[in-house]
Amino acid sequence: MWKRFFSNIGALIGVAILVTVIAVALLAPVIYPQGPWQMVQRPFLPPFTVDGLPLGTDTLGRDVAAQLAYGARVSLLVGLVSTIVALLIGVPLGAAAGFYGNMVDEGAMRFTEFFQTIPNFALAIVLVAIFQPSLASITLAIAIVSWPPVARLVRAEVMSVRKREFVDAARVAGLTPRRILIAQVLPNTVSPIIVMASLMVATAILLESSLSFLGLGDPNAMSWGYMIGAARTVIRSAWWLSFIPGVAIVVTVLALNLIGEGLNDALNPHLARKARA
Amino acid sequence: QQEGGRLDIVVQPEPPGLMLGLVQNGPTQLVSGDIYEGLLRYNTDLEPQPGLAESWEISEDGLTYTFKLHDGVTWHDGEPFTSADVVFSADVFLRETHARLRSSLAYVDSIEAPDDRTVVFNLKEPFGPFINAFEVGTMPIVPKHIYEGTDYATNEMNATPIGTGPFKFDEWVKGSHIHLVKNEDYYIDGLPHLDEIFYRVIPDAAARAVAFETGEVDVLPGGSVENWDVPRLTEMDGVCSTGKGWEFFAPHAWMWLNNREGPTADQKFRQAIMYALDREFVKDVVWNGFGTVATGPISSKTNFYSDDVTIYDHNPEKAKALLEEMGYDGEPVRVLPLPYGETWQRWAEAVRQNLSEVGINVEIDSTDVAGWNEKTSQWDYDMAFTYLYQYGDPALGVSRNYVASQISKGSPWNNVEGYENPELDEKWEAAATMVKPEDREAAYAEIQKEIVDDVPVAWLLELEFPTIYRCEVKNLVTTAIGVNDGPRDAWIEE
Amino acid sequence: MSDPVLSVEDLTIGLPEGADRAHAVEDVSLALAKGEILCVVGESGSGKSMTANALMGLLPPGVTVRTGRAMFEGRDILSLPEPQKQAMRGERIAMIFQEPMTALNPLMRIGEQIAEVYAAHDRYSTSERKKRALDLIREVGLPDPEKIVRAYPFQLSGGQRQRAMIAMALALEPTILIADEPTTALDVTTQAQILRLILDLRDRHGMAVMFITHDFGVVAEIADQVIVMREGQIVERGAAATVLGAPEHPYTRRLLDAIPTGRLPEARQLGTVPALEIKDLRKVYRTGGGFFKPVREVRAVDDVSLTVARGEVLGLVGESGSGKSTLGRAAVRLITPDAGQVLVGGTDIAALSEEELRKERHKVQMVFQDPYASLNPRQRIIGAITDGPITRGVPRKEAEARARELLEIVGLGADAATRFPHEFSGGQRQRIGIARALAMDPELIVADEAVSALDVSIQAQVLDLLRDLRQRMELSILFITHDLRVAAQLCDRIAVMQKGKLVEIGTVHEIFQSPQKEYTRQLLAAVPGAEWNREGSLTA
Amino acid sequence: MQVLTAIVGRLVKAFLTLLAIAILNFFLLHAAPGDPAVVLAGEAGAADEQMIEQLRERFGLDQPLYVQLGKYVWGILQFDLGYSFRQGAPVSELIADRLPATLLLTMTAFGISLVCGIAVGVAAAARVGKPSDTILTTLALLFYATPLYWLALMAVLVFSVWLGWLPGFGYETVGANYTGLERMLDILKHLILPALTLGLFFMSVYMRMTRASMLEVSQLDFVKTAKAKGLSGPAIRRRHILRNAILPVVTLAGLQAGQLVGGAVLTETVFAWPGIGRLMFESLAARDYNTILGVFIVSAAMVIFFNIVTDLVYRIVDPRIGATA
Ligand SMILES: Nc1ncnc2c1ncn2[C@@H]1O[C@H](COP(=O)(O)OP(=O)(O)OP(=O)(O)O)[C@@H](O)[C@H]1O
Ligand SMILES: Nc1ncnc2c1ncn2[C@@H]1O[C@H](COP(=O)(O)OP(=O)(O)OP(=O)(O)O)[C@@H](O)[C@H]1O
Ligand SMILES: [Mg+2]
Ligand SMILES: [Mg+2]
Repeated sequence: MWKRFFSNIGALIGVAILVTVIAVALLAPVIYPQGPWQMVQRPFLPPFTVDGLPLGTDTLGRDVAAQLAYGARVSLLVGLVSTIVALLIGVPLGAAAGFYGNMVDEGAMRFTEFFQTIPNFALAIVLVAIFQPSLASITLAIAIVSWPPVARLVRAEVMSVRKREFVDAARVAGLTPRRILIAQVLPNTVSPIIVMASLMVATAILLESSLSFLGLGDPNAMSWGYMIGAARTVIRSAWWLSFIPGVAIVVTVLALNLIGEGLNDALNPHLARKARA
Repeated sequence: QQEGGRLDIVVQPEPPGLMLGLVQNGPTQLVSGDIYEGLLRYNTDLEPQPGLAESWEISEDGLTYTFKLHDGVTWHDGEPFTSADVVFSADVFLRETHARLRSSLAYVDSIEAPDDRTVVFNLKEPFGPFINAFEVGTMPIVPKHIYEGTDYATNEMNATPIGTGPFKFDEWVKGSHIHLVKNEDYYIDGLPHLDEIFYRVIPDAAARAVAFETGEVDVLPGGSVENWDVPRLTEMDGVCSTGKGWEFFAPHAWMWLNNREGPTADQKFRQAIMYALDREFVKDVVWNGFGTVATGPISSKTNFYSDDVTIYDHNPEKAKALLEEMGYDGEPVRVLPLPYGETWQRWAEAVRQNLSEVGINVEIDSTDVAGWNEKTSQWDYDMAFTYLYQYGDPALGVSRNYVASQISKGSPWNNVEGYENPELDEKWEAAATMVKPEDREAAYAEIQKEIVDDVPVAWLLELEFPTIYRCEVKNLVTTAIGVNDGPRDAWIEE
Repeated sequence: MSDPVLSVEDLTIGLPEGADRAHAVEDVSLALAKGEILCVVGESGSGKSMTANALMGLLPPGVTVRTGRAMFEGRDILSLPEPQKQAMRGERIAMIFQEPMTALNPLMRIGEQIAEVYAAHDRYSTSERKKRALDLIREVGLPDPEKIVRAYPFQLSGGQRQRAMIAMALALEPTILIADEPTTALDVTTQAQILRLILDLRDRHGMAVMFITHDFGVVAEIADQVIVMREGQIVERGAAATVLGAPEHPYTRRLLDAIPTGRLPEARQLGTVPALEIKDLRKVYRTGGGFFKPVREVRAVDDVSLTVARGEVLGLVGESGSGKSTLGRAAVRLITPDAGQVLVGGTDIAALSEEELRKERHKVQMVFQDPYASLNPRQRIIGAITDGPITRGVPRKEAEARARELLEIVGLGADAATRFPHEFSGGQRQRIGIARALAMDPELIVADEAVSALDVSIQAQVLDLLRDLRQRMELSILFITHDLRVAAQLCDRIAVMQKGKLVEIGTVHEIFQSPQKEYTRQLLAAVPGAEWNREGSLTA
Repeated sequence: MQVLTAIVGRLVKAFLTLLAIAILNFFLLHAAPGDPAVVLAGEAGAADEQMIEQLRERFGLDQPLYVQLGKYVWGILQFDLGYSFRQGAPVSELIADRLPATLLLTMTAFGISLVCGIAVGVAAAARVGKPSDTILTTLALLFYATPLYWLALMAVLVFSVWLGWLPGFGYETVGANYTGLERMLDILKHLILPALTLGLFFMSVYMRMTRASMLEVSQLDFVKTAKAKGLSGPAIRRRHILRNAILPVVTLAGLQAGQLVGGAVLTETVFAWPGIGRLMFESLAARDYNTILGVFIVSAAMVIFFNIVTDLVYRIVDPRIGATA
């Protein structure tokens, strides 16, 4: 599986980009100990004009490169944590629905459908506005709007795995349903979940930046969306201020998508079966 | 002077309603200032000019104000306008709906209409600033024949406002624009010059700038684009700008400092803040050079301003010393920015940076408009940005923020910081009721000198919102409320 | 022999890198004469399908013809440019596939799909095409042609779909018909009908047929010529009678030996202690009932009573959908019956609660049909075998020791314990499944089509193992199969089911030699290549 | 008869869902800090307690929460979305004013993205592995990864500021008083940029889905049957693969309609498009409860409508559904 993953050029590029972004995020406090908010120079310096400020300065004369590095922390953190939270909601719900069926399924699916009926970005806006923007509330809001597809996917996977004969075998062996679900069924659904999770991180990063753009970001956390939102008003005079973080988002999301597709190819049972036959 | 033409003006945000007697927020005043009129208008030196009243007289004792109304004025629906409308508006309608006017009306004993064209206000005691209370946003005259005896808030006519002004309401396409057309029967011959006005709703500041650049709109009233865009736009060919037209409001920005609890309850801490802040930097960078660093509670554009006060320059050392002196233990303070766009956000970030440089731990509290209102009015903040209008006179727009009688939970426009100084309270009260301007001048100078040392709030800037417009548009800003009632006299040069 | 219409010479088909071998087929040569049926037999993966696909020009991506020619109507069809191959397909050479369920486009009416063959080759007007499609449907013996033309595939049974496929293949009266396991997915009765249809059509149209199968019964039924393939090579060829009667190559012999023949084993003495008693069992499935569908009821098991004695192997046979699996699953309580009792050693497990049931579970175990699906791909073998005993309270050490011992018994060796399922072949996996069942010390094993998915040679090994275990452990087995020959090999008694009802039950000899019911007789007659009575196997 | 019960059942379910959404959001909104009366009073530039009390009374905010909820739900049951005190108009009127714009925008974007997405997806699948496929999929990935609002900003910058080809904001030329065809063309001109930016993201989603689905379907057995019949590649793609591959795409597209409606908030903001997304966002800051709830209900209804439509399409295209086997 890993062999196939790493023979995929797209996936390799994705991993390389992501590793770079993660490294920058982790090293941000080392490279820029003064933080992203420090005003260091004249405002509106274009990139590559002043030594030591490769990406120039923003509207208040803060180092854009430092902002970008710290922004990576927030974007990745929000993306990751919200995905984990979404999985924590979606996986158990979908698994229970798919495994126990009947009333449980009915209830869980109605609940999921309900959340899918509310336009998700609008719901995220309301949630963040209500809980007041902070990293925690943004992450939670993103998680709340992004779990339904997880639940649906897990449900479908569990339903198909549940029909496989080894599940019957486990029942005949006298295992309790809960143990069958956890030890036998769920491990067989991880591949599609992993693929979906990698794409969800990407979507979450986009969502965070969109919220931030609308002014619903955490004012104490530097994020890429914040940078674009802040630079939007000067897009005419300093377009690069929104362009640079925009590219950062595009590249990171692209990397995550490439990885997701690579994983999909590597884990896809369809292709795997073909190779086995 | 040329007749005709159309003017496109940005209005932001979209007004909640156009019935000026019910809603007095900025966008409503901008649009409805053309539909409704007050008894008086004010020039940029805040001197009263004829409005619906063609002349007026104040008795020697300052207790009787007599207005002679214009002849031949009609409402937009054709009904004649009379003194009864004025009495109804001031005494009945606005008393119920207009909080700001209500505090001025408290000085009024009675309002009479001896004849169709005369209105007399009788005051209980002299009230110096009363002559400033007849501006259209403060006392809009509303039609008695439409509102008398109805539920004002739900009257159907609110959707199609009827005034006496130079322009008539035509159409409101929600989310897009409001269309006003020339009032052909306007009582001043030759006015207005323009045929129609479109107030354009464009929610995004950058889009507003683009709209101006591409010629979609002709006028950007103060504050409609972010400050960073102002120099770029004004440098374009054929574009003019003016800082005038805000004298009546004289927007004054400061941070509420919670005088009740936390480090901000300590006068030394508050003074330290004043020294820590680099207000010149903010003016130059965040506000792009617009505005003036405030020296105290009264704007230099307002009557009775005095600069004979302690000047707080940017002096981090002094700030640190003061903090040392008070024994500041690093307790974090929260800053609540004003949720009015990027400029204010940047300002809060600059403040956080300034304060952290002198060792104050700052966290920015984030919130939207409703949250900001809630937090300030419920006193749930340490430091909170705001800016308020001065309405031409300290007694109207300044004292309310510093006197103890104005401490009351639930409103973000009174003495929110919780400053209590009984001695000064008396001086404010006395200054308001003096008849002679020279006396008031002296009284206010004394007040300013004293209060600035106390730093009840952290005064920041006298804001300047330049109005940007195409140079073909003439005579647009001639009054103290600028574009709000400017289109009456404006004309376009081909 | 007349001139061959098709002659393949030294065909070698290369597989992409990473496949299990370099060539799918190597140096294959064969000839096909007009009106002749050539059967290609061999185990799974021996290259049968690849040969056929190469002739059609339908090799999957990555798989290429390396060398060789295939002369047909004076041209080498392997090296034709794609447009000409396309023109040839369907018109000169037609093909039908194994899976009738998926080989038709689910969104297109049957008539359209048949008429499409004409459209593809620009024949006839639209209305003419329709008429001809209708004729074809009639010719392949589909009932109610006017209705079938307008039907969608899902409205047809498997056999009907396969007929529709054949109709398509016949549309342009091709010279050659290639049939890649066209009956494997069908039950015996339907299979017999389809084979008869193909023979019939061959006679009427004089097509040459290349028939791919792994079932020697089918070969015996229809073949003129036979080719036996193994790992991409032809190991034996010749006339059907010769190859079946006197095989030369050891592989062919092995294959033929492994075939469960009609020969019946000697009857054994049976005990009378019942291991499993089923009384008046009933299970009704209700499906549908959505907004747009009425509720559909299927009486899968309808008041069936039977007994399996200690040490007995009871075969349960019947065509697809007759309720065999349902009965078997009810016996292990994977299904809760609607009525009736399932007595195992005297306890009615049908009436137990979930909790109580788990304690009794071990008494009845099951061996599942699909050796791939019945093992958790992410669990080591040892875990699969010990899960049950450990849940029952057997200490882990003990359970693992026993598991190793059982792996030895089923002939895998104790070191298989730590491997994952994908590291085993199908037959080996089925042994693991048996070891897993045995680990629970059951009184009865339900084997639901436990050997159906296996190649004949492997099938024989597993059957041997079961026979051996029956002797050694005094196991009772409920052996479910649709393959009567397999049933004849292993079982003591046979129960025949039809549409949920028990039609007939009796000893193997009674059932096979003097079936009482018409349905049983039909079933027996439909088995390809079966000659129960003529072989006189009673005494064998 | 059965179809009728089915439709009635769906409608009842939809109505219950909407009710639940209204109730949930009612509580969410009321849990939020902020008071519409204070906001409204505040915008007047001054307020006193008397005024705020008056406003609260007028808004019904002085009553206990459950009474407010009861009143609201009672209204909903009578298809009454309540009154916006802030805007001084019935919510249904406010929404009706804005809905056409949103519908126009989202439907156009949906149409463009679905049609183009499927077309490009089919084209890419037909050239799988070739450079043109790589280019198309990379482009789609790029659009997928680009934040919507950023794309919108850049589009305005390039096409309306620098090039001056298209209007950068608004719904129509204000005050031009166009009628008939002229007006339609004018609106169309304004529609291009917002619909494209909103559509591009979803187009890339549908394109990727179509491509994957096409490739999956092309593995299915019946495709081999079609080849064996002698059909040409394009004919197989058109008649067999596409028809089967498009179903899951349409279903997913229907499910994703919610995102489309949500995405409109950003597009409407950047392009000053007078739709309900902006109405919601602006009302949110003012805690104009009834308006926000109304927008939520209406947009959820749109999502349900989208779902029902795709469901119907599915039923029409796929004979297996709805038939009794
Ligand atoms: N698409 C493919 N890619 C790579 N190798 C393949 C592919 N299809 C089949 N093979 C390999 O080609 C060889 C021959 O396969 P083929 O399908 O011809 O076998 P078969 O005799 O038809 O078996 P079965 O009875 O299972 O259908 C096998 O080794 C198989 O693994
Ligand atoms: N879960 C289910 N839901 C609805 N109907 C079912 C279900 N399982 C089986 N059936 C139906 O019950 C009948 C009996 O099915 P069963 O699986 O017992 O047959 P079988 O004899 O084992 O057939 P096969 O040889 O094909 O395995 C069939 O008509 C089948 O369609
Ligand atoms: Mg094959
Ligand atoms: Mg079965």
